[in-house]
Amino acid sequence: MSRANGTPYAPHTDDETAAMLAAIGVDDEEALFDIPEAVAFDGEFGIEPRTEREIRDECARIFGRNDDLTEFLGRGHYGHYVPSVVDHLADRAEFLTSYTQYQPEVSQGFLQALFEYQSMLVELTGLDVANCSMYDAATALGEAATLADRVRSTAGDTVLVPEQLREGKRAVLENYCAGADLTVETYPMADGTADVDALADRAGEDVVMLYAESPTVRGCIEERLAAIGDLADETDALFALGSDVVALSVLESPAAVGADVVVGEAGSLGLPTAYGMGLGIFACSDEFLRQVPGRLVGASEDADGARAYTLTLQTREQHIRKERATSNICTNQAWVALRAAIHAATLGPDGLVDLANDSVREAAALAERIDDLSGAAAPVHDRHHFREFAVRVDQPAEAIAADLEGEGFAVHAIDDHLLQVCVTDLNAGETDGLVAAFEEVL
Amino acid sequence: MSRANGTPYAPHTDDETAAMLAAIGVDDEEALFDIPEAVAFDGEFGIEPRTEREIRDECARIFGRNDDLTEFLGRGHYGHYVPSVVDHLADRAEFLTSYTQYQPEVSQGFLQALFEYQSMLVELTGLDVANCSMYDAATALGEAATLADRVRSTAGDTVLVPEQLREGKRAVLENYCAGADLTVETYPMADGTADVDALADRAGEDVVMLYAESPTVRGCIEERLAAIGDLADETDALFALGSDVVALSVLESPAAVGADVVVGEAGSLGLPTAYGMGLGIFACSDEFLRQVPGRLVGASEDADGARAYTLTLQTREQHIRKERATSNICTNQAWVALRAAIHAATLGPDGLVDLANDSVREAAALAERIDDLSGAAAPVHDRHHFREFAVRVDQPAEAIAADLEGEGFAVHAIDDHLLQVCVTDLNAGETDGLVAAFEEVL
Amino acid sequence: MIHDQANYEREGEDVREPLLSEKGQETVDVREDSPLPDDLTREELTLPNPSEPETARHYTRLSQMNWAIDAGPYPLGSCTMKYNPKFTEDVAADPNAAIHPDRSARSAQGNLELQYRLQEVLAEIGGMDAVTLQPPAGAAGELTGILVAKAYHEHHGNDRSEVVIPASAHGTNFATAATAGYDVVELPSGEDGRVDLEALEAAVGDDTAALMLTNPNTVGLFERDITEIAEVVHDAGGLLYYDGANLNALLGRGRPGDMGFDVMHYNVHKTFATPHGGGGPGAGPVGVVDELAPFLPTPRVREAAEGSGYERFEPAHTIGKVHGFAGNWLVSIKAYAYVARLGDEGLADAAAKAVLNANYLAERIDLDVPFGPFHHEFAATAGDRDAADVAKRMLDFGVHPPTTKWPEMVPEAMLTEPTEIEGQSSLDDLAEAFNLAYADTDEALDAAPNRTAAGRIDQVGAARNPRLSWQALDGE
Amino acid sequence: MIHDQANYEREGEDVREPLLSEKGQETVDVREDSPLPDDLTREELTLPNPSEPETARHYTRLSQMNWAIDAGPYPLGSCTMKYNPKFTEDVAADPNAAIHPDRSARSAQGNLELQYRLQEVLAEIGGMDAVTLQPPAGAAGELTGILVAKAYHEHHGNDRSEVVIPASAHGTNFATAATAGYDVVELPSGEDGRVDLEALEAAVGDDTAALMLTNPNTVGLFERDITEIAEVVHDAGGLLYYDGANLNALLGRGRPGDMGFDVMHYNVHKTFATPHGGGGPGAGPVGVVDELAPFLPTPRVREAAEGSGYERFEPAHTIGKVHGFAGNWLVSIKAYAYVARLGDEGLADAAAKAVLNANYLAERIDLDVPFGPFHHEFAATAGDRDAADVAKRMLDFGVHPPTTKWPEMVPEAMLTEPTEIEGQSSLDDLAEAFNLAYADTDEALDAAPNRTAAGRIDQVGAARNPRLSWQALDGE
Ligand SMILES: Cc1ncc(COP(=O)(O)O)c(C=O)c1O
Ligand SMILES: Cc1ncc(COP(=O)(O)O)c(C=O)c1O
Repeated sequence: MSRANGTPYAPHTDDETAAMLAAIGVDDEEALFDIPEAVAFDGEFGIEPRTEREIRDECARIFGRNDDLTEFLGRGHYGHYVPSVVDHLADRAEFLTSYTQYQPEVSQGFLQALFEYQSMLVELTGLDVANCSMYDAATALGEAATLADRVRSTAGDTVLVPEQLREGKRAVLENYCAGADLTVETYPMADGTADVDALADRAGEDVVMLYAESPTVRGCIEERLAAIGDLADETDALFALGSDVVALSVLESPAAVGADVVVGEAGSLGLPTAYGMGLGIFACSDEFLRQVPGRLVGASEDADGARAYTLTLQTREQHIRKERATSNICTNQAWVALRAAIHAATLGPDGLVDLANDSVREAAALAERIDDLSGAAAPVHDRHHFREFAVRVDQPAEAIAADLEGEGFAVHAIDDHLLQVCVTDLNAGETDGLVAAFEEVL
Repeated sequence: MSRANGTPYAPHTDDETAAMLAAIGVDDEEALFDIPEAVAFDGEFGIEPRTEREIRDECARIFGRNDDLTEFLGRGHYGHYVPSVVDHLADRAEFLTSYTQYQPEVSQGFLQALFEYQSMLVELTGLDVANCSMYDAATALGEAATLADRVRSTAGDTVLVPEQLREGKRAVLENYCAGADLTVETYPMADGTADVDALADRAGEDVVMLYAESPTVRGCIEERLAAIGDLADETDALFALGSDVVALSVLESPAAVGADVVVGEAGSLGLPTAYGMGLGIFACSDEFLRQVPGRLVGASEDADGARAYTLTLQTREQHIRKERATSNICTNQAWVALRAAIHAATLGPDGLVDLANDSVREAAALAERIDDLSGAAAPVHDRHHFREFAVRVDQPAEAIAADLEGEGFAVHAIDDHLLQVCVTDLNAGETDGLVAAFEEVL
Repeated sequence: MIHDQANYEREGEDVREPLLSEKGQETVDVREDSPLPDDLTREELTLPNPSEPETARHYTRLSQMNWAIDAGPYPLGSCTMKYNPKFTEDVAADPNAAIHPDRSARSAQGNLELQYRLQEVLAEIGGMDAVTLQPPAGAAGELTGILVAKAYHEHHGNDRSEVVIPASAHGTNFATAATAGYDVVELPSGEDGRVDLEALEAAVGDDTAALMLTNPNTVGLFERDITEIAEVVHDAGGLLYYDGANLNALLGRGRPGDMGFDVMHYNVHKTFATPHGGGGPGAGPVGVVDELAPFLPTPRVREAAEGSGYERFEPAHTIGKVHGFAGNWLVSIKAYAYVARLGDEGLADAAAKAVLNANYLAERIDLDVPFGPFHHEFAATAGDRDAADVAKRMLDFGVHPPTTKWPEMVPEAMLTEPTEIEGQSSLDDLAEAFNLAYADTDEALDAAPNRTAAGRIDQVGAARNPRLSWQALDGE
Repeated sequence: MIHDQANYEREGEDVREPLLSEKGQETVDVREDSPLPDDLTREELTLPNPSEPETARHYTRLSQMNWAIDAGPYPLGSCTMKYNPKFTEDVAADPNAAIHPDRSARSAQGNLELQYRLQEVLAEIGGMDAVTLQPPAGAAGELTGILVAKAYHEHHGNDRSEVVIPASAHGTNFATAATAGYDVVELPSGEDGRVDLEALEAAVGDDTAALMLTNPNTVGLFERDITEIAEVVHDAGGLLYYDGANLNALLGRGRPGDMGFDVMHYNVHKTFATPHGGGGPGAGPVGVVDELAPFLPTPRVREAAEGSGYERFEPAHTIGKVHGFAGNWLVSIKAYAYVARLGDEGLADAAAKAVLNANYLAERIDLDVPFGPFHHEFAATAGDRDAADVAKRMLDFGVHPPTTKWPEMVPEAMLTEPTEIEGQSSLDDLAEAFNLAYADTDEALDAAPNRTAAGRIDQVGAARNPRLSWQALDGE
């Protein structure tokens, strides 16, 4: 009972292969392929198979080529300490190696976990409905725009976003808007948050969606969200609010400031720093229930009358509604949502609020220390900050950032003389080093 | 619903604690302790609680103080590459966080896994019975001696072991023998294996157990096991053979050479290099079934007539037979046995035999290269070697070993001018470096 | 085989494992300790606060109430549920790979190198010239590809408004075309289950931006006329998009690039065995021919000047971005590790065994399979039985049923894709489950499943009275 | 609660998940490729050769057919089944700790430091002066401790032949004393379930090497006369051995050293929450007072001359070794991490909650508890029911039953130790399971369990006709 060379992940012994071919009535596997010769491939990819151990070594070598820097980076992607229990539970094969829950009777576990995730987001946003994930904050924003396009019967086609917005997020939004014939325009910022007066001038019938963020990309907590919401309301534009799952635990409830939709990032819970991999939040009010993109888990009953969970309202989705679906999304970030939910459960509301409060306190404290250095001023904006803040430097920002890298620290250079610095529980213990490095290079 | 400071692993909220105390009818937990004041402790241990993350950092720092050496160490503890799947499966909480299978109906999974482990050992040893683990090779040897004491009615009380035996193994054996009033004596070795002629002279009625190893502690494959077995037979001594789970896959079957008991190490499968942590093999012939130490899993039927597994022959064990038990062992190495079984399954007989053959080939090849160097001769013994071999050096062995350590390599210094070098799949890729280092320091 | 799924039930209360919220919540006064002024904060936050042992037990129990590929066969057609090699998890967990996406290229050479290497092997496997790893799933890859096609047409002054899609295509194809702003032209299936060339010629024209096709198609049939199809589309000035969901059947035997496809996505959570995770994360890298490379999302990764490693660059006419950062990075790592493990031989063998398995299983079941010769999957028909009911009954026999009622061209379809990872005995288990369920009484089918954690679930009720959070259950 | 355990069954064949051997074995011709001469090798080797997907599925299914602390309550009396914090696994998996035991001390400073630190905290917690980490389990710790006592006596020219052990003690105490070559003197329990001082005085004498005691004892009662007990034994020249299995009740409230114990083992897989692993690996470090320190196993670890780290040393009159190397190292690491996580407060709280839980649960059940006041565990009596049957029935209610029929001083004992990790609601679940089972009909008890993977198993038959390997099943 031996196996020919081939994929190590097929169990067929040579005898079994022979028996199976005989049962089908062909001589070899080739006979089962119906590929015309003209398009058949008989070349080689040139990929040498390697052993598991070789690949582990190879990848360890490759990743070892990343410099060992202490990162003070944020701007939409945040690392917090992920408790070990998150890995251990989420890695259970029944979660990790399952598919979408098309047969709910045999998938109650994952469905309940996603239902719980949705519920946590409902609490954090104050809105009625949260889906069980989008890819990331950027695509969630794009989906919000297409939802606005469907639900708002304003004459216009403008999606109004802050002038300061992460470049990548804006670029993704543009791609979702293009297909819906929407145009992305910006409103001015004043000191890191929306210039609400200028926004009031700009708002109008052409606006189908007004988007604001808190914290903003500069880490500033928006102070006049309710006023922004009112502006949206006045012209019947959808008010979409962008935020972050940790920030939401302490900031004004989106529902309270009139948000129709909340998008943003929830991967700051559950995921390690992952090169930008994320977990998109999408929550909205009941009103838009039939227009929500993505998957929804609902409660129902089984044949015995016991509570059971199932994917629901699937007629919104591409596999049923096809080109009239609310989104093309199919595979989403379910397992990441599971991780975020476990992380949130592990923290509890206490731990989550502590984490958020520390994000405010640590940023303020670090800004103050940097401000004390000559050649730097921080925070640049006279606002409350969450995790991160801008720093004005006398010398060119790029040069300072490069010098800091030489000292072992990574920060953002966001403009000619502007840096941005992000502090979380992961690097809070390294601020002395960063301040010293700043002193060195300024 | 909050929790007072205390263990993070108790779920009690303050309210629950209060409700539970009320149900019992006491005011506080103190009231439940019945410890006379004279012996009560009201001091402090002085152990600061730390967070999970702090402890991970602390231990990483501590372990970082181990030098980063490439180890060519063996002599009873061997590291092989453990496939990732072993960790992932053995770490499943249902295995890792379960207790001994006192309720077999709800423990079929672990019982079957142990039954399979026993079966693999039966195949590898050729003997009828294998238990589901001892602590390690040394304690297994000790248990073999006490079994010999129980089953052999020879007049004598001598346990005869090779003169060259790992010191730790001998020391453990002495401790088991002392209680049974057995005396450990040695027989001479000739060129790394038993001096069978001298042994023939020494053997006699006083010998209750004759112990031989293959491979020996010097890595030599014993060539006259059957002759040694015959010597044991002649005086009705128990013939105990020590070996290693990987070596057993290719070496003469212990049953074929007349072994009554096989002890040794199985942790060379399933465990990483673990500072000597092991998995003791204990196998024997049917004859001694009621005298086996440790746990045994047997097949039986359940109420529906389906095959089921259960711990069996428990009347041998301490919890039933108390001071007349076959051993005092209770908690053993079940989870390590599970790991070894998964590893063996992953390798299959092909992979296991390949690993063993490589252990012979790599050792021979490395010895040859070291032999080519001036100032060193290897292998010292004119024998076939398994994984490891002795090297004679002109200079003091301790000094050479220390110098090699300076070059980043660890080897054993086993005598004034003798080193020992062990090569497995883990370090086989580093032999160039070792040879170069030898050249440097010789 | 018979499988009883684990279940933890509270009888009187008619619930299984209670919700985390039912196990206890805590309300925190947010303002009490807040460094922020009251008008910026919420008053309170109410969430579950289980201790770690409770959390562990909760999710362990939930997991036991969930089917998975590691529990048994999961032959969902079009989904390619392969075994996910464990070591790829360890590779992806390397802390050195866990860096921020805004790292300078100089300080992120390791990640750039892995991205580059994966781009290269994917290009090779698909017969494409350039690859982006940014799209975070198959559908996102489709959108990327169609946006690239659109940008290409626009760049050449071509305003095309239609995307042609076979009726049997996956829903994401239609939805993607719409999301990109195209009108969808649905192509009826030919009688043999393949694209009908005449219908295609009729459908394609000046307005055709692209034809989206998967090959083998969704019933596993190779589009034999692919060369002619490509000609028709190309002649009309359109582009050919390859939906990579079925690439597993082609590995080492055919490359979309060689068949005339201009742009494709790879579905790495299918073909390259990265775990589906209960619905993601996946990854949908997109490959294109040279002419389309300048339109790919930014940034891409290339080798820098000799000896200086790797660098990011912006393609000349980039469509911008389709993900906020670099896509689902952890998934990319796992895909790389998988491809490296198999190599040329292993990849070709995966396709061979996948096709062998599908054909063997089809041979073993009593249901009809209307179309052929199929490759890695087949659509059996449940005939006058309800495919969904047959599927529910199959759950009692220790297997997951196939995809049901899709594609529509097969009545009561049971679209089955065992993949290469099932051996003969588990295929026999699957066949037995098919046959027992198919032959069972109407009553048995109605009452199924019986051995799963939950009995048959009222899905109509769930949609009619949506309760989507524990807040919505309150007071029930 | 009701719990259906997962089950994978092949009906006709009357087996659950087949054995690996039944899934397929391979026979390898060992000599074909061997670098060794034929007379040194076996001819062939026959073992299962599953592919990785099959292996993963096999063990995943087996695991699902196994109860565990992460699935639910596991209140085995005397076993201290705590939650095993997950992070300790990660700490133990540090590759830097994975070194060979024969490393020079200079190159193994990290491991030596952790060993030293763990020795120190254990000494502090037990009120002992010196600790060895070498014993690989509790029973091995007992043997170490008794051998140390023996060596001590011999060193002082005292040849003593007896070890005194209360009847209620754990079987390992008796077996250990015998293994060490002592005669066992069994001490009947006093009427209050504790040591009877008069009986002790009668039992102890010139031949007494040691008294082995656990405190609280095996029904959870604190030996209030411990000072007097120590006096009696010490006056006779004997030593006092503390069996650490029940230390969880004392943490921060009493230390064996302060009570007059001379030597003790710590059962870290109980008290310090390292996973039991289905029956090990555990660890049984031994602590002693100063006079006994020279007899501890070799090597021990101490701080070296100032600033030069840690070193190994051989105690002056060492008993030698009780494990081939340094014991179960990975377990030591986890224990260290656990103790560090809890600290003083957490350890004391663990004891408090463990005792609270036992008392609360006892209050909630309908069974009598003859002795008290108990601490972390209690022995209820099933009265005229068979404790083993009641236990089997409890399995149907989503909990693991307690230890049954031990200790013998309580008729039909159900020795119950919930530990601190159960909350009120799971204690209520446990109580309900107790009460439902206890009140159930004889028929129901006989027929139980019904919801586990296997029904009631014939244990007598297993022992009468031992089949201990798949080889033994062949031809059945
Ligand atoms: C044929 C086909 N195309 C596209 C997709 C969409 O891929 P994804 O789920 O990764 O977005 C699927 C997924 O099931 C598919 O089967
Ligand atoms: C009271 C008591 N003493 C000793 C032991 C033996 O400990 P171990 O199983 O770790 O060898 C136990 C284990 O159950 C016990 O409960």
